Amino acid sequence: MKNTPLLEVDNVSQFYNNRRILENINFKINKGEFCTLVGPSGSGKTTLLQLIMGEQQAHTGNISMSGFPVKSPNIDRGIVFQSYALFPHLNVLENVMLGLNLQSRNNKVEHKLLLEKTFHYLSLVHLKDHAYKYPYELSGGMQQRAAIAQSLIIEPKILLMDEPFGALDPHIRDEMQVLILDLWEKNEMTVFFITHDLEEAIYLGTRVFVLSPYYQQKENKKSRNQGARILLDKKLSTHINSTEIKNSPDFFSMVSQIRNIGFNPKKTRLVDEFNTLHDQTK
Amino acid sequence: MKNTPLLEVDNVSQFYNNRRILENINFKINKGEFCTLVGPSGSGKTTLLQLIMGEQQAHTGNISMSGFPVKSPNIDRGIVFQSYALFPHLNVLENVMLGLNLQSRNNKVEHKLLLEKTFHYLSLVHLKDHAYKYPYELSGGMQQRAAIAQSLIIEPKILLMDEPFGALDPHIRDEMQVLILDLWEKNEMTVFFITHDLEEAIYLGTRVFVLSPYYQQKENKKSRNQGARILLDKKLSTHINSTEIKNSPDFFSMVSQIRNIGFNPKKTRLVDEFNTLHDQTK
Amino acid sequence: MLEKIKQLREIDKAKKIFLATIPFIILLMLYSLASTLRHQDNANDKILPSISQMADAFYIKAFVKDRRTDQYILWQDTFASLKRLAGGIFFAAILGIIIALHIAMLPKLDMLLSPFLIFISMIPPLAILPIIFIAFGVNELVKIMLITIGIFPIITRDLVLTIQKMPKQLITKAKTLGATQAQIIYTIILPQVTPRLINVIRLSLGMGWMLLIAGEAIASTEGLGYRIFLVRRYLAMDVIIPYVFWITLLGFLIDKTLYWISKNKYHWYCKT
Amino acid sequence: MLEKIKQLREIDKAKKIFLATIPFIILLMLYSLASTLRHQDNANDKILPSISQMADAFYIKAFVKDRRTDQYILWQDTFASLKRLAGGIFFAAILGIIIALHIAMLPKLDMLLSPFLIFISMIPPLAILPIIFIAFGVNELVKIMLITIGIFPIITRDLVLTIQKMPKQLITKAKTLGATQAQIIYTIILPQVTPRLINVIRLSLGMGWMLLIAGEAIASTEGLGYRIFLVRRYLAMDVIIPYVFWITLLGFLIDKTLYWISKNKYHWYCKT
Amino acid sequence: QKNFKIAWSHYTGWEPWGYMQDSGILKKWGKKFNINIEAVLINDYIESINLYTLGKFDACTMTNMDVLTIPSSSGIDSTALIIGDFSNGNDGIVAKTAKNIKQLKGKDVYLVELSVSHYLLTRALEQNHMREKDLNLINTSDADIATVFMNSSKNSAVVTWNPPLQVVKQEKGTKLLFDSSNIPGEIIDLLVVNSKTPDSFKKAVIGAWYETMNLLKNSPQRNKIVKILANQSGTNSALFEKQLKTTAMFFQKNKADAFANSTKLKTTMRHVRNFVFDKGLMGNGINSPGAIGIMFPDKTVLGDPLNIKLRF
Ligand SMILES: Nc1ncnc2c1ncn2[C@@H]1O[C@H](COP(=O)(O)OP(=O)(O)OP(=O)(O)O)[C@@H](O)[C@H]1O
Ligand SMILES: Nc1ncnc2c1ncn2[C@@H]1O[C@H](COP(=O)(O)OP(=O)(O)OP(=O)(O)O)[C@@H](O)[C@H]1O
Ligand SMILES: [Mg+2]
Ligand SMILES: [Mg+2]
Repeated sequence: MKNTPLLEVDNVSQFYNNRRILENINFKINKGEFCTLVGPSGSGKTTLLQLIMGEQQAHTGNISMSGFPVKSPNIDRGIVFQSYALFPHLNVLENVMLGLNLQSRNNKVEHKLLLEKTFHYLSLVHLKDHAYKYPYELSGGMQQRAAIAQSLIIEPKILLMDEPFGALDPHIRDEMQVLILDLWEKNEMTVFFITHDLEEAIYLGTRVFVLSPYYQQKENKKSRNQGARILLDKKLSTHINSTEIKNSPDFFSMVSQIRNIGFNPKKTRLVDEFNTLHDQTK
Repeated sequence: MKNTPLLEVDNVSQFYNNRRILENINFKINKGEFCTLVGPSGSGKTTLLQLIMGEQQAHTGNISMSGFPVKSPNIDRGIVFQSYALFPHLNVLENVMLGLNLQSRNNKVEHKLLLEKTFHYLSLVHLKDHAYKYPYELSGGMQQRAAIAQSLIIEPKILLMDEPFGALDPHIRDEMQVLILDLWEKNEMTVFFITHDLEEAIYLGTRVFVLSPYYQQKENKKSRNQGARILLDKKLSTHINSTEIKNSPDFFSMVSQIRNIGFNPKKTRLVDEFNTLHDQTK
Repeated sequence: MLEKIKQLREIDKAKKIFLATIPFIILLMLYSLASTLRHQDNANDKILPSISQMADAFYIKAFVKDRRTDQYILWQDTFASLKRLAGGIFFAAILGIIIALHIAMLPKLDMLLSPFLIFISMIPPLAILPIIFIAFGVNELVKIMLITIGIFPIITRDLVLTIQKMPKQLITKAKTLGATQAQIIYTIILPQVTPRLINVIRLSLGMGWMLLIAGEAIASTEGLGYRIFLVRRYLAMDVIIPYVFWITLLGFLIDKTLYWISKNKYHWYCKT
Repeated sequence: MLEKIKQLREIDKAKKIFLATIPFIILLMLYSLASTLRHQDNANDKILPSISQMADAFYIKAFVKDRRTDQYILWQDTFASLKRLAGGIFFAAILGIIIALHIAMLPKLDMLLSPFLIFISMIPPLAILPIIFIAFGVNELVKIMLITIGIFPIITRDLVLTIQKMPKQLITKAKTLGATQAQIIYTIILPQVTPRLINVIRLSLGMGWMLLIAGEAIASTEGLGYRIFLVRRYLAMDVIIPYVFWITLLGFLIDKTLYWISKNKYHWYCKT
Repeated sequence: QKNFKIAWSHYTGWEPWGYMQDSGILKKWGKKFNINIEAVLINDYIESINLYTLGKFDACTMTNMDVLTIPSSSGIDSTALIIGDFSNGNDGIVAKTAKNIKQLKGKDVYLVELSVSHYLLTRALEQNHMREKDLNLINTSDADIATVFMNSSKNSAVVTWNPPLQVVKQEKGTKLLFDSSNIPGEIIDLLVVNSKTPDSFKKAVIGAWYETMNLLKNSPQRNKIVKILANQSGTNSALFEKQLKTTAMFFQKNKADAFANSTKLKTTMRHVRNFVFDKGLMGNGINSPGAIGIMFPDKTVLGDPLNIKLRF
């Protein structure tokens, strides 16, 4: 089964009230890839993630995991939401430990081990001192960190993250980036990571997608009801733990290339032109 | 009255369940300043903002606007929340127009003018095409932009913003930064701006505060229940519309100074040392 | 492709209706069975009349003019009862929303009224009828008031809870946008709780019917509750059961109408 | 300084209690006035007995052994009624939460049961007593069941609405954390709706009392409702009013207890 | 005062009030005396008496017992203006298995406690030298009594009046053990008016009532009227006629007057008031059955002559 991609998105389009949001989205992700997705606000990144999760069903096209069509969310795909979505009735410790508890056989020895693991993750996200607080007692950034720990602790096959570091201060953000890269390497995870920070996207990813509605169909002008497409799909070289890379000229040119391709509504590219840029990553 | 500062925070401390969050916060802001506040996640930035808003009452100390103690929120102080807080029962247009409508005398001529003004602001935040959507139909970034327009349109004397650009893509973020600086200059606004992006803080502000719990009281070790203090209060030179500045070496050294002072729990400074750094900005 | 989505929805609807009818059919079958068994035992059984007996009785009430009043009894009763129910619920809703809005917005009023309101809500109105008669007299009003008194505390208290659970930030936001206290109440809070008001009304419809019937059993000369009371003395279940069914059906339709309104007019409500 | 916060809270509490008593005092004064006026008119008036008359009557019921039964009537009645009320509400809550959880989580069950449930909720139970008697007999059970039947549809429907308004993301999150359908229902949804369950129970307590009293009026030998209906035969308002007051007080205390539980055990609920 | 209101509730002997209102007989008689009279149906019997006691009505239909327990003991000076009928089999005791009153010992008996049913039961027990303690009384609401009895345990009995009495008698295997024809003239159905009301009202009401009685006794319209009354009470003519048979109506005023003047009435009222006092129905703080004065047509008074609250 080496040839089956882990995740395959096949010609997917999606509508809200007859308005096309996503149009002919196609890509395959292999095990072990770290894909980052960037795109203008409102382009449909979260929507695409919901389709992959199985929270919504695609109106056309197919999405499959390891060859099987995606149905409802399950343990294969971990998720960190844009809005943090912690369980309000559980404190931080219980929230983070939830995934472990749901699968444990409830004996004392095991419980102690799980508790240890949970505290390990809590300290990774600097929430050890806040273990017994409830979500309503947390600041925005603390909620986000708790949500990250909650998803990481069960080490899912594929981890979907929607702007997970958006509310974090620079220090913790750096630490989180290192943490996620660590786990990715150690556990051979596959990550699908949405961010609005282009530098983060390039720094973290082994592959970057740009999802944007700013393109032209054929030679004509932009059509009225066109959905976002993937305008760039580029392999990147991995560079774990070398924060220095962020200052290299390569890096800067990459950032400005992406901004030009995906984010400027005035500069729209032809789809044809794009198609040649779509790396074949199989 | 030239000598009365617009906003004065005098020796304020705040507690949650006997846990000290803020400790002896002191500062004065004059009319026309653009203050940015940075600090680690969970340090109490949002709490401080709530105190200034009058949403909470400070447990000790006083907060006054133009010499009068702050009571409950009012039209003098505009706000953009960290969680966007749009009115769910109004569409984008109505949300943005709300402030104008609340004060209008409801005649037709005026209504047309207000509508025009609203659409102007909607186009500034790129939501003209989404004017008739309800908040639940918006992406995270779109909600944030609507909330920004909603607060800007009524041109408040002082504008309080809590990580307002956190969910925006880089292109729109740049535009928003320019927009807010424009309005600040044009309307002689005073801005109090919380962000976790240090570069943004330095780029936008005429003055930057660092709020952090990472300091030592006297020579002793960190005390157990110490709240966050303002560890740095620095005037900055203004530099509107010159994005280039972000690449200057001054800028970088400033960023790393702030990171060292406020964000690293391992490097804690003495309070005494800090006190000398507190610029006198009157 | 949009066609396909539509088709799927249609299928869904058909499935929904099909599934929804199943429990009703089961109930009907169970009833028929029980009725048949009882009739085998005692041909004159009055408690579980057969479906056809009930249909006959219902037919007479609905489509044969009454000799005394020269009217179609069922429609006369229905009209009288619906008027009272509507009146009672209307007043309860108005009273409920006004009190709730002000209690929720004015902390002092909250302290003043909330405990009293809880107290009021526990009074079984049927136990203090003489006092209610002193207050409202013996007429149409008292039947309407019985419903109002019974329902408005529930509506009020539920709305207060709803308003208290609204994010505080929205109030702050409104204040910073220059809203006066009155504007906050009427343009910010009121439209946001209206869909919940509709839902509470839906939930208390059952109680409304119950109070209506109780009220009509005490003093009145027409109405669905009056008729049930009247024939109950003769244990005329062949009239009572269709009447109860009819009441239930009316309640069901009112509920569905309210649901439809809330879904269409307040579509944003379900999504947040 | 923390002392100061505490002090402020104490003052707040005192103010709260002071304000809360005002409407009660006004009510009492109004009543005394009306009662005095009626007694000036007719010294033997029974409809609005004076406070001292009621106190006497209440004293006899509470602290003088009854000749016939050799018991303290008030406590006997209270005990009997509270048992029934507790039973009725308990069954309603259990039934309500079980049905609601499954309806809200299983779309097919929703389609199957929801319309039927709405239908059921509109049936005025007092109108179909004969059928209820057939189902449950004439005994303790039927009084409990009357409460259950009246309240559980409200609880169920309210909880379904509550669950449907929960953020879908939480369900998704739970699924990705490996929760089975059962775990979602029992470890994710159930604890989150429990505080709302408490609130709905608080809101339907009034209806519960009403049904209890109605049920005790039908056939019984003790209970608060029994006593009220018994003494109604001779317009003993000097017993009825204190009894209603007592019922209301009990309801108030139950409500406050439930509130206290929800505030302490489910503190996170009010904050979200 | 020009407008007068009469409250009536559903009972065989009182159905004519509805007819008198609908047919205009009341109105006609009111006109004669230059007043307006309206008869209003109050379904709930006790509530109708309460409303009369409250002062919302000037007259009300009730039994000779309930007039003592509610209006008279509430200080409302009331006159039994019309003695419409007495129950002559309209109230009865029906049992499922017991064959006579004696066999009721230890059984569940459903009844509206403190009502005329209770009085009937007490009288039945007296005649059989039994006491209330020998039975297990269960208070039941009047509207549901038939159903309750039919669904109750095998050995139970019920004390009730028509129409539920008719319904339970029809049940298979039940037996009527005792009824009001065993104590004739003791359960009397009255129209009671507030003694303060003017004579014009009293005369008009008497006129209207006996005009109606005349029609009901024997006139070509009788059958039509019975049909209307039956309809109004929620049943058909046949069943209603049956009820009329067990109701001893006074179709003529002189017959009613004779009944009022008889010594039998005094004995009856003594029984009744003792029952009422014994059950504590006169209210708290009244410690003698004679606290309320009852005046008879011959001006003799039973009880306290300074506190006359019921006049025949
Ligand atoms: N429930 C909905 N109903 C209607 N339209 C919706 C709904 N949810 C999203 N949309 C629309 O779909 C588009 C894409 O939304 P989505 O949330 O996927 O954007 P996004 O790329 O995640 O943006 P952001 O970076 O701001 O989070 C937006 O134009 C939005 O208005
Ligand atoms: N309602 C509350 N109850 C108890 N503690 C609270 C409450 N709200 C905030 N806190 C605590 O107060 C501290 C400061 O929170 P605050 O939201 O002000 O932080 P912040 O600086 O805005 O952080 P962020 O950058 O993550 O938004 C945190 O430790 C938080 O746990
Ligand atoms: Mg998004
Ligand atoms: Mg914050």
